[in-house]
Amino acid sequence: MDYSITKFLWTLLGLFIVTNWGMLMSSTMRRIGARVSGRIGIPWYQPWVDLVKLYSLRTQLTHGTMFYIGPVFRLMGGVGMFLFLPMVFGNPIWSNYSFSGDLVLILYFQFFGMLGMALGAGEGGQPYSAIGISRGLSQFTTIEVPMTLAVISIAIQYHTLSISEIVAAQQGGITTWTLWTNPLATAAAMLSLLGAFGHSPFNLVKAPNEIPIGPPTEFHGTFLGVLRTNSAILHVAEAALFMNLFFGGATSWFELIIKTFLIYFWSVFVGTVFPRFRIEQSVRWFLKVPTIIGILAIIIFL
Amino acid sequence: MEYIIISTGFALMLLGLWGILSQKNLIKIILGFTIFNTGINIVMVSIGYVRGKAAPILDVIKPSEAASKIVDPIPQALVLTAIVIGLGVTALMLVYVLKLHREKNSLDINSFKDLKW
Amino acid sequence: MVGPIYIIAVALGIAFFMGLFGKSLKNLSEWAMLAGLGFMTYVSGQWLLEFMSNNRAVETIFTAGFKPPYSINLQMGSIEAFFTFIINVVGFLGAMYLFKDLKKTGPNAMMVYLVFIMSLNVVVMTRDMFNLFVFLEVGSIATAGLILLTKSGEALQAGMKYLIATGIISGVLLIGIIFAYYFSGSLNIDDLLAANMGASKTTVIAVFLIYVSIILELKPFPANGWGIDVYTAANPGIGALVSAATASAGFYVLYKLLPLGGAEWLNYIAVIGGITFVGSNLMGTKQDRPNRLLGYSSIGQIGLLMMILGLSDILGEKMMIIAFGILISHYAAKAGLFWLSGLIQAKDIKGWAALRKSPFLLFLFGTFVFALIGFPPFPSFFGKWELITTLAANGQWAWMVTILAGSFIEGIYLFRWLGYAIKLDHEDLPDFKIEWNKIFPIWIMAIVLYAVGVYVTPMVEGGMFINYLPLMFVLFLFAIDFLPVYIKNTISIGGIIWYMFHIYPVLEGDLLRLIFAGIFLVGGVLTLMAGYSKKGTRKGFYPMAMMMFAGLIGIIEASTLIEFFFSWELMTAGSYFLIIRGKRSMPHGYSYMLFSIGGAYAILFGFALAFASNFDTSLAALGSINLLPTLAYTLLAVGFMTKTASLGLHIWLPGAHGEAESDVSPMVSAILLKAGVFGLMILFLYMDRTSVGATNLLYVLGWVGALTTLMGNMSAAFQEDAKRLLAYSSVAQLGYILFAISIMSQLGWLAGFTYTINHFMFKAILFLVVGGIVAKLGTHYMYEMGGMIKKMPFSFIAVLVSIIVIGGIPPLSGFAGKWLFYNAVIEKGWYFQGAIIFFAGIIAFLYLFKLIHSIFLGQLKDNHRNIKEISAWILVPSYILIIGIMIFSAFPQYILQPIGDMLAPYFSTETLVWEGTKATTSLGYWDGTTIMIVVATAFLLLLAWLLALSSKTKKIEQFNIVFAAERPFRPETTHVSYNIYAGYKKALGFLITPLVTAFWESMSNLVLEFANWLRRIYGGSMQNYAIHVVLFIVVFYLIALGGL
Amino acid sequence: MIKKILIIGVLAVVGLIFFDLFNAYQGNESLSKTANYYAENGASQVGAANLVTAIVVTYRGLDTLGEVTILFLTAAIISFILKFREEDFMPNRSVRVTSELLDSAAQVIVPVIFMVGVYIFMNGHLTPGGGFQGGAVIASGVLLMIMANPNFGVSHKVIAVVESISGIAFVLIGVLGIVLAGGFLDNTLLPLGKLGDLFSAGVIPVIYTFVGLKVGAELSNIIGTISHVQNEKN
Amino acid sequence: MNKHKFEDLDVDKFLAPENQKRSVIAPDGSIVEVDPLKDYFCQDRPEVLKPKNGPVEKFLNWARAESLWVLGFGTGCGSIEIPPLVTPRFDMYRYGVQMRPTPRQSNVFIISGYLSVKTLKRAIRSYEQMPSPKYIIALGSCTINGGMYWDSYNTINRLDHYMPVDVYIAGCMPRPEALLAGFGKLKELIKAGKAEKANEYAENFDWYKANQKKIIKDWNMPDYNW
Repeated sequence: MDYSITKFLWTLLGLFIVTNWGMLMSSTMRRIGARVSGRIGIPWYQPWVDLVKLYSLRTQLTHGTMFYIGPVFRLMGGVGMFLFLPMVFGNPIWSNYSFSGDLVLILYFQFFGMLGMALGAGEGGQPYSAIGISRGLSQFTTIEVPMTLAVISIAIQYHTLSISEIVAAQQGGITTWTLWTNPLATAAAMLSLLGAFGHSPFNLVKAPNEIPIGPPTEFHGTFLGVLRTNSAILHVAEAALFMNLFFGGATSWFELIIKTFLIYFWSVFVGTVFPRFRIEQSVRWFLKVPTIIGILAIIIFL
Repeated sequence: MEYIIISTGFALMLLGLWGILSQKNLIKIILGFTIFNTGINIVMVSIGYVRGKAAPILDVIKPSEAASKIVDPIPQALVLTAIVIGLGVTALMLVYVLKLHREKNSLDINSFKDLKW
Repeated sequence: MVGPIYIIAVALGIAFFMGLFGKSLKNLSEWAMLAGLGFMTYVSGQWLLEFMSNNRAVETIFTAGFKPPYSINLQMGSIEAFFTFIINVVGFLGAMYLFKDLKKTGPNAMMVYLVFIMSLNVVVMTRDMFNLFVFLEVGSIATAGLILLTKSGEALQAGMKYLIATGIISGVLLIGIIFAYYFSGSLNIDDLLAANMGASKTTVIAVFLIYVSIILELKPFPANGWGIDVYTAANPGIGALVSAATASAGFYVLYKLLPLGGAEWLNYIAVIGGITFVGSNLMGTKQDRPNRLLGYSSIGQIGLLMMILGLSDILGEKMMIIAFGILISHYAAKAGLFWLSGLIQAKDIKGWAALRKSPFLLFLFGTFVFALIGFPPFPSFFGKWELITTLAANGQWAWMVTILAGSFIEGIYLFRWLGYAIKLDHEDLPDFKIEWNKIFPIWIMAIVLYAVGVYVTPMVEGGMFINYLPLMFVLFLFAIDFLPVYIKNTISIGGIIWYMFHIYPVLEGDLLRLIFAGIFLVGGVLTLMAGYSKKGTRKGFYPMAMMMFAGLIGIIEASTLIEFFFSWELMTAGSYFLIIRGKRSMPHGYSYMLFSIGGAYAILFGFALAFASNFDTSLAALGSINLLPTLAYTLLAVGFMTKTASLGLHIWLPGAHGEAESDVSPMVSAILLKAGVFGLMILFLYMDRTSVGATNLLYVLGWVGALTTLMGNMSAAFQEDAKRLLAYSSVAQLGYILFAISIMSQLGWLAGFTYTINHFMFKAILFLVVGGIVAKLGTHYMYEMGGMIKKMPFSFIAVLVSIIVIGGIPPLSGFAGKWLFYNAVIEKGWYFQGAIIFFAGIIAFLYLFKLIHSIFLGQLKDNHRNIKEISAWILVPSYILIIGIMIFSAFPQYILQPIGDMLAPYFSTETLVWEGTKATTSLGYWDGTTIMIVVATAFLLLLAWLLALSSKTKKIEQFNIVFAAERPFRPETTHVSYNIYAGYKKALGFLITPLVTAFWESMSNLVLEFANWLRRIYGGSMQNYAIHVVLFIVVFYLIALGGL
Repeated sequence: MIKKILIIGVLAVVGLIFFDLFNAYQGNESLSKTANYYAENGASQVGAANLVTAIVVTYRGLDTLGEVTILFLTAAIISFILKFREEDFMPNRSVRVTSELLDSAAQVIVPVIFMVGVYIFMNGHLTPGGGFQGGAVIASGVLLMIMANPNFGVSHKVIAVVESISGIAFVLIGVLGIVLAGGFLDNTLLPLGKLGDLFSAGVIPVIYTFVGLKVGAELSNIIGTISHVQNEKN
Repeated sequence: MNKHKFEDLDVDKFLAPENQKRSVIAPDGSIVEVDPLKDYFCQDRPEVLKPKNGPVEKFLNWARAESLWVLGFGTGCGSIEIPPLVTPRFDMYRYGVQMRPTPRQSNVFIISGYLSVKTLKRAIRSYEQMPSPKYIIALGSCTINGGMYWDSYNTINRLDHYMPVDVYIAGCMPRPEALLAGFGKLKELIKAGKAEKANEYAENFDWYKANQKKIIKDWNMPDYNW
């Protein structure tokens, strides 16, 4: 239990790296997506420019306290997930504050951000936000089913819920990754990941032209900037979680960057190929294929 | 002898019951009761009969030999009471019928079905 | 000592004397009658006292100067003294009650009345068979006359029916008597009993005839149409006599003649009694006329008593106390109810809503109903307890089921009736006069019930431990019910706090009980504090609330089975009255009561099995059940689960909690439900969990818990009513707890405790605050609220904290439960149940968002623009609880570590290890304090960052939103709340098809339709009733003697 | 029709019960234990030549009291039942015309009937008969009077007094039995006398006299009350 | 610019029913008077938001120019020319231009062609809801002088009487290439710090408002839409 300043500063550095890598990753992905449709796409530095612009807008409107604090909650969700997640295996500096909780903590810390988003958007009184949140929550409940099954499966497999120990168990070559030792759990979780990243076909939550961008409709300027920062952190953190659970973790930042990129790419890849689901379709879908795979992942251990 | 009497009693009881259970006219039902009660009384009396003995009145019979000469007085005493009770019940029933008749102007037992369920 | 014979002499003397009064002295006759009845009461009472105080021999009264069997003799023993006394008391009170009716009809009616009571006395006392017959006839004829005190066509018809039926019955009895005489040579009952006529094939016919006619006099189902009509049509005062006095006398006659035929006849009597008890009560379920309903109930109770007599060889010496308890309850309650009915004179039980005009009469009505069902502290409670336990001790399962089923059916209509009286919306309540001569007897009967209840308590095994102290407090609150709220509230809170200090030393060292006592008592104080926000006197609230708390604390304190059950029932009664205080809560209170009674009977059955296993009355007996242990565990679990509202037994809860008053909802939801949890915990701790039955049961309960949670959370997500949403949330939370403790490991139980404590705190907050808002806004529907964050910021924070806890979001204490859950589930290997639980846990976010969004966020409505924050008296307890949550969240080890240590001995392995603030299991680790610090620090830094970046923000109004280049129209149409999860419903709504409700509805329809079909036998034709009587004889004959 | 068959079936089984009883009945060769006691001791203990009377009035005196009570009850009930709408029909009575023959015969026979009645209850302890029988005979005289003269009103007042006094006397005698002799309704209150005499058998003749009066009065009362409504206009 | 006198119109006559004053009954029985236009909308006027000084503002302006978020609101027939911009042939993303669905997140408003009076109202509302700094590109001749609709009873002729325009793109219709050129021009203006039309709008708010109200006869909204 290290509460020292140095630990704090190292963590801040880690956060900085993760944020920037998250932004770079997102612009890269968009460039890749543009290439697929024959375009050039945004410049690689576009996310930073957007962020500077958003933080520098002159008008800041607020609907109330929760509208203000909501984005902070949201950002806390991403930052918290980073804080409680060991990023680079074998290096206590980059394990952040993961000593205070295990996998369960990470799973439940996601809700912190969701709650903030929901409250902030709700305070805005914008009907589209509420609709978007209701969709998001609906979809999220079922996304978590295969994820939970996969987590249970891994916990049975490694008999631990500690992420560090799970990573440790996967050391020793590519064949010891959960991907190979427990392919069903990996499959269930990776399908669930599609929903978690919210790319097509599971992006009805933000359906830009039906309910203008969904929950963050009212958010602008600094608030939107905070949300964008968060999504950069969150994407990396989430990909890092999957990396730790299924893909042998990372022993260096480089490995982390490669692996998180590929994991993120998986969702972008699916997103470019498939059209959008309606909410009840996605709810049903998650309870069918991924859930059955997840159940099988447990049954093999019974 | 006593078998015939007791059978008569039972037969009357059955007859009375038949009247009670099947007749539609209230007066006839009361008659059924009277017959039923008569049957009971006959059965009771015949129960007390001892073959070849006399009535339990000690005018001719000496008290000392009474035990071997008389029939059983107890059923007779009981019948006396039973008759009176029967009388009381019959009288009450008749008055009831009187009132019932005044209520609906009918003696048909099936016209008094106001209370049910 | 005045000889019992003077009862006859004085009664007849006065009756005959009345003829002499003539017109001038006519007014004297009613006083003469009362004097006569008073004298009779005095004589029998004096004998009763004599027998109670001195252990003296039975007094025999000889007539005509000869000894039996040659002359008629009477007997006055303790039992006769008791029966004559109760007959004379109800006779005296009944005369008071009927004073005006009798006076109007004249001295003749009074003579009849006097002779009627006298005849019942003789019926009880006589030891001569024929004399019994004569005085039964006197009674019958007198009844036929008294029926006509009501001058109506219906009464005439009923009387005629009565005459016809009794005519046949008396004929049969007469034949039986004469043949009994023929076979035995004597008319003396003692001789007849000694003659052993049942033994011989030829003589048994006399026994049969006597039994069948005495049984028929007791109006067995279904040959009792004539009797019911009498109850229906006669003056309720007469109904009271027939029900209380005649039935008691008839019961005693049957008791007297019980040895006549020998043991094998007992079975027939028991079966007939059982059929009557169940059948008659079943008929009652479809009945609307109060008097007729009472008739059915009376006959049912007599059936129960008959059954007890029939089971006397099984019950042994316990029979006395059982029969006494049930008889006296029936006697007093039925007399009281009939008298009440006479006061109100409603043709329909809905008309009893008029009773509301007089709270005292309503109180009496409630007393009688609860006494009939067998709630404590009434004698029938002890009677039923002894009955069931003794039957269990003898393995009489079928009888136990019959008794409990019949009692349950009785509860169905009695509580419906009570509900109508208390809550029914009735257009024009009929007016009724309150006459003191009519009220006084009713009061006496109610006092009798309470007094006898307390009196018999120590006679029951284990009963002497029952603590009446809290009940005295309830009584005291009744006495001061007229005072304003704040005084009573202060007294109540003071009482609870005093009890805390009183009970702490008792429970010290027993952490399990201490935790629940804390929840009950601290919760009580906090929820009562909200009561300061109410105005007026709030009549009836405090006694009932205190009764509930008395019951709750009694459960904690209980060391014996009967104490536990006593308190359990007390709590049920108190909470019932609390729940039905809500405006529209009656139907839900009714179903709450039915489920509670059903559950209580299941518990009773289970306790009886526990007791019977090794005749141990202490709670520890649950640990060594060897009679049908699986059934016992199941029944107990089901019984407790009616309170925790698990799947299948939950349908009462949403309505009951949703419609209750704003400060009652937290009481019943946050506190009361924990009683069921406590019961389950006690059961699980004691029971032999290694047995196959228990293992299977736990497995099933695990699934039930998981599915309850899923169903509860999903139903909550689709609710539009704020309080119902919370109620469904309670169902789900209790499902978690059930699941957790079914795991039966240290981790599972820790999770269960965490959930218990958390649910107590957050549900109290939510129900207090949301209840306050609902009351303030005047609507239950969330879509009619909105934007309250600006008006009620403190409420918002309270709700926000609560939903963070419910959601299990770190860093608050809800996460502790989730973490323990994961560990426990994986350790146990209940993966799929666990997955369902976690799935359900995420569904919780749906309703949590809906709750906080719909009420506090979104659009403020026109009519709520001037709303102010809810009362501080609601916020203060809420914030105290929030402090509690914060402490629990930041320092979980101080609470969970001791609990873990306490649980360790019960479970083989200690799986949770604490190092300072960090908890470790074989699977994972968790450090609540660190998480709290990290999250708080990071959050504050981020907030500071945002504040630094956007220092100049402009506050805008609620319609300043982007709206596709338009503007919003009205707040109502802009607030998104109604059916917000439409898509989800489309996909998964089928999961909450109300199958359970449909099941219970079809069950109740089945019962009602069956009753409706069955009651067609009561077609109203007097001749058919006569046929029924004969048919009954015939069937009984064929079964008993015909070899059928 | 089905109902008739059902009734016949039911009665057939009732017949079966009776057949059982019939089978159980073997006739008597000797007196039962109790009857034997009465036969042996009745004369000496009670002093009544009519053993049935002895049983009815002394050994089973309480039954008789009950019996009297039943008649009393019936009379009381009938009078209050029929009284309660008296005003409805009293003014409209239409009187039936009686026959000359009946009227004349009644005047002759009624005193005789009354005398026979009195004789029967006075001698109840000696010959067949007794208070009930005598009372019934007296009532039949009253019935005759009513039939002969429809306007003959039975005086309720007189009847009530007779009824009450005789009833009270019965009870008082019973109570005196407790005070002075062995128990309620003890016969030996008065000397037993010589078997077969008119003034013998202790209080039996006294009781039977009161019973006779009472029964006569009560039955007359019933008849009289019913006759009130007899001619009621429909 | 000459300021037109604001004619006080009888506003209430045009108010939609839902915007008229009403009184409702509160749960406690008291009566609540609601004036929707006053109670539900912020009444404040726009303020002039001064740019920061020196290189900071220069850097920020560069960022703003490189990150142009266009409001997805096609006001007239010219909006048919916008969708091609996201196709591979034109690909506006490479210039940092992106579409946003909500005015709160947009900086650039393309008035694409003629503007009917009815749409003008919506256009003003959307423009006012955009956070400052914000820019207007007027597309096509109709926005300059009415174009072929110059004598229509229902279209406006000169857009800059009603909203401040940064860049005009002439033509009927201008091709997407012209639009890209317009974006280029706008970028230049922003980088040069000359695209401060939002402040100009705030400064001359009364004038703009009077113009707007003159042509929109049924003015039934607050003066400034936050």
